Amino acid sequence: MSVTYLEAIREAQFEALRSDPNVFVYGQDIGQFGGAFKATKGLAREFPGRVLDAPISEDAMVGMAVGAAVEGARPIVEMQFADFSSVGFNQIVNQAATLYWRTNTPCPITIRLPSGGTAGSGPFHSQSMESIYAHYPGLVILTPATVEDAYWMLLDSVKLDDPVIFCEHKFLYYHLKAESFGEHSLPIGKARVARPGRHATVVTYSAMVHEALRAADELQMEGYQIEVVDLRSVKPMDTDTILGSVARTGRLLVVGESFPWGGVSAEVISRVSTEAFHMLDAPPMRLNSKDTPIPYHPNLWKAHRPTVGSICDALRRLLRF
Amino acid sequence: MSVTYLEAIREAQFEALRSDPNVFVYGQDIGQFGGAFKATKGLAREFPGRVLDAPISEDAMVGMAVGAAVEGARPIVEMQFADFSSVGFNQIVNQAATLYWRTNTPCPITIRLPSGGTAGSGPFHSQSMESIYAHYPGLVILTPATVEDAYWMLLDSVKLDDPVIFCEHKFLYYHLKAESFGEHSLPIGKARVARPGRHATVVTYSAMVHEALRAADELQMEGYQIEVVDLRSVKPMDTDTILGSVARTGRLLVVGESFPWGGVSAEVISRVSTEAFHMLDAPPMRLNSKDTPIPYHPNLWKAHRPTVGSICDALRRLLRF
Amino acid sequence: MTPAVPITCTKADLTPDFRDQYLATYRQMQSSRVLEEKLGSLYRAGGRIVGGVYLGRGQEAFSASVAMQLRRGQDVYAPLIRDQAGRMAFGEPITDALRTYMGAATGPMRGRDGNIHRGRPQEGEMAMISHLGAMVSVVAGALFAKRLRGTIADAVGATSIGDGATSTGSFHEAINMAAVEKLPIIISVANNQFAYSTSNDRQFACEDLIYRARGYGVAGWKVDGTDLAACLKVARSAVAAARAGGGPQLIVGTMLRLGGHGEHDDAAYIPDEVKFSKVGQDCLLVAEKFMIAEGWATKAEIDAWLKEARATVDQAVSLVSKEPIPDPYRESWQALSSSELVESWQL
Amino acid sequence: MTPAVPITCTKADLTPDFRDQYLATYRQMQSSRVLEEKLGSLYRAGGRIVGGVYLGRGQEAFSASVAMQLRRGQDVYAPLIRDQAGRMAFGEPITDALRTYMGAATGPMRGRDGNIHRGRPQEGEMAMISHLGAMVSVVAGALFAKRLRGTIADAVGATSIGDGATSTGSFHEAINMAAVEKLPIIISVANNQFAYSTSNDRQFACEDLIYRARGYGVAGWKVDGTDLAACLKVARSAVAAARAGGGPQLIVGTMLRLGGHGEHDDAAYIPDEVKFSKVGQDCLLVAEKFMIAEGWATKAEIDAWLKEARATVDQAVSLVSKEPIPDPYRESWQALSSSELVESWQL
Ligand SMILES: Cc1ncc(C[n+]2csc(CCOP(=O)(O)OP(=O)(O)O)c2C)c(N)n1
Ligand SMILES: Cc1ncc(C[n+]2csc(CCOP(=O)(O)OP(=O)(O)O)c2C)c(N)n1
Ligand SMILES: [Mg+2]
Ligand SMILES: [Mg+2]
Repeated sequence: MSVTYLEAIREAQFEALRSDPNVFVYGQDIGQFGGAFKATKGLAREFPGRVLDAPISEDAMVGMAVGAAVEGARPIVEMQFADFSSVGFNQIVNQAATLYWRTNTPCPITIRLPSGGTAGSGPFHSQSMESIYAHYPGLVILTPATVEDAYWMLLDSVKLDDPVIFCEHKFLYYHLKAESFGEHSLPIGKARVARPGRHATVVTYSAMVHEALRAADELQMEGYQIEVVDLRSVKPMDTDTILGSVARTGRLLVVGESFPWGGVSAEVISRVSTEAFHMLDAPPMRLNSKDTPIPYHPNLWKAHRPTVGSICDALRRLLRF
Repeated sequence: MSVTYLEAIREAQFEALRSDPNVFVYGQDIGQFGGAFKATKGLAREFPGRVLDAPISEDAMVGMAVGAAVEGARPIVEMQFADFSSVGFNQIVNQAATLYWRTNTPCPITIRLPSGGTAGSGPFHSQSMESIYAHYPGLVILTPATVEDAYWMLLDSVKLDDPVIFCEHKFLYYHLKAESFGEHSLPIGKARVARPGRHATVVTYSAMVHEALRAADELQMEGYQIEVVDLRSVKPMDTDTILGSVARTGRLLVVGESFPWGGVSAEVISRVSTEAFHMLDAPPMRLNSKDTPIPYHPNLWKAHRPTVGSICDALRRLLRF
Repeated sequence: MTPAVPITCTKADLTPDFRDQYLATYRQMQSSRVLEEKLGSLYRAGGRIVGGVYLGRGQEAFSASVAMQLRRGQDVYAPLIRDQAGRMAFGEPITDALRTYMGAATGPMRGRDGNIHRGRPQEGEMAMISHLGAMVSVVAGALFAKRLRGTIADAVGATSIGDGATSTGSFHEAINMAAVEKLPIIISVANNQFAYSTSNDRQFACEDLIYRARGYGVAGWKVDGTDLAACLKVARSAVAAARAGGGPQLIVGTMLRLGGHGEHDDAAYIPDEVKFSKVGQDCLLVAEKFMIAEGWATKAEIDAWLKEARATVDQAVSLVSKEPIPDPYRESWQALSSSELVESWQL
Repeated sequence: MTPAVPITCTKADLTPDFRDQYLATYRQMQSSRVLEEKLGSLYRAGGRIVGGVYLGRGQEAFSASVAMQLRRGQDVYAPLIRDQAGRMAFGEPITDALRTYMGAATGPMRGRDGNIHRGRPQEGEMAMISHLGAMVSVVAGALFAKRLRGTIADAVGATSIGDGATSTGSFHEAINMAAVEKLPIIISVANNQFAYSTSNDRQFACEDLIYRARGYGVAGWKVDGTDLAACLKVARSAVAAARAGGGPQLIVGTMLRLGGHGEHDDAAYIPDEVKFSKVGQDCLLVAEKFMIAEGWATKAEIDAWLKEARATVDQAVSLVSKEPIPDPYRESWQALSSSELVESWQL
């Protein structure tokens, strides 16, 4: 038996609904239909009145969740695609994110963003928005890369008294499998050394963790041991674990799937450069998507985002330095 | 006689309207009333039917501008405050920013964002959103710091065949004065060495340029010559000028008024660390606002943003290294 | 079809119970006016008020009428920019307003946010964000949660919005969603003819905003917002309908704000014809005339209430004036309630 | 008040001119159906289509009727997800659809965007973004610019939107703005009863979306979207009204999409009662019956047109199949039209 990343997300919601009557799920087509990706399949039947179809109103969906949270509920909002959260952007960054700071009222909402690229999805069904939300104070931004993290981090999100932007990667939904959900190990906010190594560190997150691991496999054949750090949470960011890894390897490549200007990779490099400059034996490097919208055709899409190949190339340059 | 930063913005719009019949200005209360800050004072009378009051509909305002641009117009959209552009966010990053790339159709629109903090304005009338918009491909993000730049860069924006997010700083509106608008010197995309120096470089933009210059004055009395680079345009970012300055000084502090996670300062540090690592004689540093919403009370506000004092402190640490 | 004729009071409406509420509401309106006049003069004097001042003069009857129907501790209220009178009617202490305007560390916003953005969400009073339209869905969500958690009983939620803010997508999405969920929400549209300087004709093209009600499938009530009796009648009916399961209630009231958008604004853009028309009447004067005509109060009584209100406000001002302002060194500078997730290193 | 009874055709409407347009429209509908069936089968066969396929089966009459009134080169059109028939009626070549669906480098989107997101803005056909509701203001803006620049003459703009997308704030802001500006825009709401799996009762609470018209102060037209004659009559009147300066026109048509949201979806959520009700009729079959009954065409003629349409589509498919797909090494990877501002170093 095995479970997928998508099943982890479904099961975590099941468990959250089961264990806390204050939890409800709100999103387009998530009721009887089970959601565009089936992440809520069967939940509406099992929890009548608590898994509800929303109108196509992302702004109101988020505002509604905030109001419900004030009244003691713990809503989970599903955006049909991360890209459409742009319409709920204002309620996320100005309503949800400021509530606690302004009024001392906790805002325990979880917004699920089906994120990232898949072949043939194009500019509006492929975006990674973690860097946008992480810029604002008051939000927790999670980017699970494994089945286990998808499960436990979603459960943790619902329990957290702060707004969580839960960036689940669509590319991992069906492909990524595990034997079980495993144990609840790392708390929110901690990064994980996904693979130990000593010649260079790749800091990455979400689907790119798997590309980086494969790149590390490939570099191993060339005699290099690459350490891969899975951020898990891009805000807060576990600087200690990153610095610990760079201290071991002296070399840093940051890989992200989102747009290249600013964002997670710039933040990681800034932290390392400002805090651990002297640990670096070579200039740090970063690899992101190209600076255009995300292309539709698979040929272009593969060239737009980092891949095993481009990560290997970058690592070779980094190691050669 | 002298002109203010705000007058520069008004005059640039006057000149744009005068010289090109395809230019129009659209925004809340900008007609007869002349705008919340009076940046369009008198223009409605001088250009009948071309300076129009918009309903409180930021999403439609931007969408409207894009459609008009497709038809050959060159709209200027005024957001009443940068903060309210969050409601037009989707049309900016997904409609305007992708139009050219998707369809080969240029999108010459200018969106004016009255940006940045002023005492007593609080969390929703003080934001700096340049880092948010710069993350997306397809937008040009300008952050004028001087009266001259406010004038010439706004004129350049309107002439540019791409969408420009024009971040004008409210703090400079009335305070900042110059003898005249000067000459049109630097093109869009070029940074400016606002003050030459040799012990350390401060890279900054917008209102913080003036804080940095004052900090440089103060450090001068301590025997240090601080170079101040005014980015002018945060996207594209003039990496060459930044690297040139760091090559001279070997030390880098980046100062920005916006939130600390990611954004302009992280982008500058990433570029310098990855491209000019060996030019750095000390770890680079950055200074931004604190990671909370922007406070209302002046006491808190002054502690939230970088100031001459905190820039001087940071520089002293940087120089001591 | 929802009538575009405003609902008015007849003699039959003027029961003793109605009269008692009328008088109580009037006193809230009067207190609100007194407080706002004080805020205005503190602003003009300079030095004590932080930032701008946004007043609800002229909108007291419309604002307070709905809030008078609410039960603090059960109902939800999300006042907007012109709702000082409604806030008072809902039980917001004068000190909350003063502390927020003066940026006192003791106030509900602790100097972090100001003026009209105050509230106590955990006590059912939402603290508005500036982005217009954004609070409607928040109220809907609170009501939804009450229903989900079985704590709704006959609770309602109320919020208001200006003529200008009806143009926001946020307003549209929220009222539509509330209608789908059939939530007991009262949305009061205060059509004061202007959004900042922008008049209705640049804001919408329908003959009357009340026609929006049918488009959303919600009940609509049109009222003269300068007429306290009519406002009270409508508010009582609309709130009762919501409590009884009638779903969202859209009330559209017409009036003028008797002042600028904020105290920095002289409202020169409001033409005299409008100022001196019926829509520009002062609801307090209308109410005073009415009370006297009905024999519900004498001029002397009204004056005595005014004196009392002034004394209360003066006392509160002198209290708050002595209170501490925020100390940046004691600020926690933490935007998350989960302290363990606040990054300890310098962000 | 706008009537909730749909507008229908009477004998008097069936002028020779009307008949000619009816036949021409039918042929566009038929071609659209043929193309979409081909797209569906290419999708199921796998390998040639990139990404998903989103079809307008069942909505051809409603879609094409409006687009038939438009003049390419003058008017503006922003088709949405179910507007294959309208696109054809507006003059979009079959190859634009195929090249976009197959991601060909030769198509208008050059493999950068796909399926229904295609368009040629500079020729008056907007290329939709996915975010529902977002195109309405774009059309309004194009019309505004035409008026500003003096190139409007009697040009109009048309766009469509689903029942689901009426819930977006973007739609609301745009229609309201267009009404304020009194722009000649035709907004067709295709109420196909579902938004993906979500039925009308979870989307809005009004009896009929047509009641929204009055709330915006625009003209409203209700029509049975499966009845080509009625659709044409309404489209002709509404477009004429817009051309004549009547401002925005809101047309609400009812129908069902005869298939899934996309070809990946079996639409099992649509109950049989709905499928086999009047709203679920196939507008092509309704039109065929009508043409034959009116003696406007024979079965044999219709079959001949079908054959012709199939041949055209097959030819286009075999043409496009041989065309190059995009080459990432030849891509310019530049999101700005101002090349001098594209950062040359590796971003
Ligand atoms: C989304 C958004 N855009 C712009 C503003 C700036 N703004 C604040 S109040 C106001 C006018 C509001 O008018 P109205 O809704 O009629 O309320 P009134 O002030 O007349 O009571 C505007 C444009 C805002 N707060 N939010
Ligand atoms: C703002 C936004 N939210 C969500 C979606 C995802 N989505 C795409 S189509 C669709 C359903 C649209 O329904 P409707 O408007 O009725 O059009 P129909 O598909 O029935 O023609 C949804 C929810 C989107 N495209 N945009
Ligand atoms: Mg108003
Ligand atoms: Mg639909």
